Amino acid sequence: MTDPTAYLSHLELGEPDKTFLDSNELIINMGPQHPATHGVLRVILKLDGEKVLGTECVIGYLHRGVEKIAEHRTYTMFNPYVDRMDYVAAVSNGLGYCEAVEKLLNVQAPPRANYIRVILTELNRLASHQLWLGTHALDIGAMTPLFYTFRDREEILKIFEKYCGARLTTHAFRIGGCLYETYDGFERDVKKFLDFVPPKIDEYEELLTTNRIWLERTKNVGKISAADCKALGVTGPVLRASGVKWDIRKAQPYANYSEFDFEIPTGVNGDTYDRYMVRMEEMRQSLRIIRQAVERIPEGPIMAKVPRVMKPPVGEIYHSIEAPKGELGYFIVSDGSTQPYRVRVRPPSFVNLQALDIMVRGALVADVVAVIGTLDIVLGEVDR
Amino acid sequence: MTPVATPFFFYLLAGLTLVSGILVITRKNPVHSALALILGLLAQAGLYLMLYAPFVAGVQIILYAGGIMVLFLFVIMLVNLQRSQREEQFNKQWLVGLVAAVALGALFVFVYIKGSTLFPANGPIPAENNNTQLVGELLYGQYMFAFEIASLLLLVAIIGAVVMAKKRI
Amino acid sequence: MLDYITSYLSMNTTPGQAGNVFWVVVYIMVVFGGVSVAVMAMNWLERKALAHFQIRLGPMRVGPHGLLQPIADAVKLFTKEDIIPSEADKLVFWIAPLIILCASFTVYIVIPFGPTHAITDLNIGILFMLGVSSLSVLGVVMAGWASNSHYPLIGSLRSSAQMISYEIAMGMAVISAILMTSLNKTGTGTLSMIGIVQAQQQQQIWFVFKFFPLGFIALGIFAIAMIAETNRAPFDLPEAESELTAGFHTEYSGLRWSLFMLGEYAAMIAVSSIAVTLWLGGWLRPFPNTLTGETWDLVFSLLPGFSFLALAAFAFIGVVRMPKHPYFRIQTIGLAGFGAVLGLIGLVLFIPPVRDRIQDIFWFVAKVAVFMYLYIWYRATFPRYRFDQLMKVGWKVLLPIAIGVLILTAIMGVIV
Amino acid sequence: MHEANTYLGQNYLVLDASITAEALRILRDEEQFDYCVDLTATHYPTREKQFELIWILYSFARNERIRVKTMIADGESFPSSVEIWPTTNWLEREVYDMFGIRFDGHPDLKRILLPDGWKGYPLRKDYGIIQQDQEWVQINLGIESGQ
Repeated sequence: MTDPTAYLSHLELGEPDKTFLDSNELIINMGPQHPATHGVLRVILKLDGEKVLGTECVIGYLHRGVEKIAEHRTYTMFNPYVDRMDYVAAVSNGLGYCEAVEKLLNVQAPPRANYIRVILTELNRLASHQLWLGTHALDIGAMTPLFYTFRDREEILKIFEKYCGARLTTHAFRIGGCLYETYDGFERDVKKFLDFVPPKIDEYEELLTTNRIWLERTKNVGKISAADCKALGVTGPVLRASGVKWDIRKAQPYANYSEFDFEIPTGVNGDTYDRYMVRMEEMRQSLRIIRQAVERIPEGPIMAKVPRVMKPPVGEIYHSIEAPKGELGYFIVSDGSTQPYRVRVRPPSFVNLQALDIMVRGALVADVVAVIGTLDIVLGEVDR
Repeated sequence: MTPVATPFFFYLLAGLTLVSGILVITRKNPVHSALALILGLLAQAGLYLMLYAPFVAGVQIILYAGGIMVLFLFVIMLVNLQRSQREEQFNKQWLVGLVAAVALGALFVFVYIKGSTLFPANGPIPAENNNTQLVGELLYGQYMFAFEIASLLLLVAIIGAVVMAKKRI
Repeated sequence: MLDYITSYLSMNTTPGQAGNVFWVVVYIMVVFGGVSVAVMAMNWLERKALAHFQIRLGPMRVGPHGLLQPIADAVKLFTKEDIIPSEADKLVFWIAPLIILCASFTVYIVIPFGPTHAITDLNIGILFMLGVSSLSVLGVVMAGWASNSHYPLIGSLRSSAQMISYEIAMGMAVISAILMTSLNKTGTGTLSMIGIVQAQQQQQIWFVFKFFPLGFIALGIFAIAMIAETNRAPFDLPEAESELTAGFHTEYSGLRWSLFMLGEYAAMIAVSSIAVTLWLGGWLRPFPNTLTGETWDLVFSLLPGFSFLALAAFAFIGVVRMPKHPYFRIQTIGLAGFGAVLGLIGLVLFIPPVRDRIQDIFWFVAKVAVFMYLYIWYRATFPRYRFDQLMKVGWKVLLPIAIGVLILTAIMGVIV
Repeated sequence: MHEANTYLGQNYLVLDASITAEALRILRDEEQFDYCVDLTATHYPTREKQFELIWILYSFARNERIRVKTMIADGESFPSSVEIWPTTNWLEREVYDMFGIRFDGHPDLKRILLPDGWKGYPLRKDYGIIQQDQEWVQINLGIESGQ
């Protein structure tokens, strides 16, 4: 079916056999200190002039051993750690972890908690996409969208700050529900934000969507087919831009996503431009979900009955959610004690990053930057 | 316009040309050689200016220093320098080269001694402001045929270069 | 001696043509100083304007509204440690920024700020400008090669390919403007910068409107090519910071780096001056032939003074709006002083002998400033081209159009 | 096959190591599990076969997940599944990095998150949480200890 050699990404880094006049094969080290690798990613590029012959990613510069730490913390104590993985979408990480442990404990979060969770998670998805858009545009050379997106992301972070006191690594949810009741005016703030942000999204689109240079830089760049996506396990907007209508929020709904009405945007070509369009549309769909949630949010408790000392029964669970970057999964093995026996995080960025090689082969150096941007990786999550 | 310090500038520019010419053939590093060559070409442009030929000087700067030498550097930078530095600087044809250089030098000396009769020094100096115009008229009038032949030759060279460089057309 | 100095003042020509060494030196000093100040002002303006495009404030700390920021930056850069990489080719590394600087400043010899306000008037003026400004590519190539590092090397390769490619389209556009200068009774054109402006005065039309839209297209091509020539966004591939960190000057720091910047901004002003001279009537004020007469002359000659007074008024409005906190006292005084200086300049410009000599320069600078603002605007708006697309635009779009415009201009010149 | 079961609504298979590789291929080709979500391992030092390898599979067509588990002993290697799902390339490297399980036929099996010369496999239970490769730290970072 698929030829595995097509996906290999190791370079023969020995000295190339150079002839006198044909020695323009270059090995370039991009990163770990580089303005466009979104952190400490190191990509070794093999170039023929400007053309990319192959790449190899060297990762692990930000490895903190999160999975090892989990084995030495109780279930509750490990909760804040997951925020530090994908630090631009900390709320999503927390949601996935809490729901996984709730499943192990056989606890259901109360409806009001679920609504709060959905609102905050979707706000976080929006923030993550905004950050992605700004940095991606900056990589391609458009400076200005970065400041516009950061201005609007600020409003989301303000809501987070008012809700739980933290802006980035929020630790907003607890196992069994939410710790904090919404503050006075939470709904008003969210509704104000819902009215505030759609014109801003149009503004980003105005700067980029029909810009000739933007089109030339993104159309047919970093193409990946749906079959390649599935073979490489690529998920999230990248998969959807290749034409696969698959979103865990619809396919295997978690929290109370099944109660909301929203579309899954898809692309056709699977190029950088489609991924851009998919994410832009996803921002609008998130707003739709938030609007429904904030209008229907019920009264009631926000915390389920959870034992003070959590000792889930022996067993294991895999629970995954649709994080802004793709499928974020938690595989937790419990041995009946207060500490998880093994926590495995299935990070979307890590798996998506594998596709970099086949996406940029034969392209130019500038495309590598564009593709790294469009994959939307966060090195905290890749390296854990 | 009255010239200023003419002998001084002449000897300065001539000296620069000579020194850079020597540097071109003695430098081990090809990039240094190319840079010395650029210096020599610029000094020559200065000499043209002193001969009241500003158009030639301008063309010299644009074409040689700005265009051709940049391409030279371009190629040299891509070439494996370590290997070229290992190679011998003077190859086996140095004897022939020496003979040619001596012959050329003899010619120059001969012209210098006898030249005053061959090239009268007091020929009419064309007015400065229509110098460019004269060049144009000569190029497109009297020497039209030679000019067209030269351009054809260049066209052939361009096509040849494309054919050689491009693997698939 | 004094006679020698004053003798020039009565002449109606440039000091270079008059052969007056004293005034040549004075002009060189003035132009060098003026361009350096303009580069600093441009630096401040770019940061400020770019910031306002991007909903930021830009420099605000050093001096009122960050007015002293360029000076602070200069001091910082001059006192920074000068690092030469150990593997670099020291001599070439050392020379490269100087070449760029020399190339971009030498160009100013022939820029006509007014009919007599040029250091000299070469009869190959435009050729000289193009030639010398193309030399700056040597500095870029040398810097990239001498750094002995991959990013600068790729940056300089890109840069040299780009500059050579766009020079051709640029040259074609320039030639079409030069063709227009020959459309007079004698049928002889000129390459002299002053001559080109005078030709526009004679023909009573800026070349941008000549044979509309031919002149306009030629200016467009030149305006695009000049951005590529000076390596500015959206053609800033040689120093694309998201791909090549900083391109050919990655390994440079401190003073040497600032020389690169100085050269870049000086080159930007220089090529904008070419565009203004060739197509926008150089030093000529708007409508020099239709709005004639005493009153119009007076109105236009008063404009420079009024514009400086307007700037002074802006400064004073800023003074009034400054917070009344002791912390801001020095800033307020500084801004008031700045406004006073601007106002004084404006008043000086009202003195009749001064305003007659100066207003040429004012119009020239105003037109160049429009181009400088466009540079900033492009940078705020456009993403960056990719290398192959850049080459495609240069060779497949601009060059054919430029050749077409050239041929059409020639045909029109014969017909009309 | 040892066990086919459902826990908390999630299906899993526990297979013998000898048939697992083949079973994975069958799951992909015949049961349409065309997306390998994750490959990981768990260390049980007390068991005879210390390592449990876990594949989490998903089928787009059936919208269904399944876990495949198998046991292997310390020092044993396992056939690589890169040819079945190319995505397991990095996942297998990570398992090798963290547990020291070798995969036969993997095109480029080397450490991925930890530096190349690192000694020890951190996610094994006998690897302490503050333990580190002192030698590597001293040589490469020039400091006595990374703590």
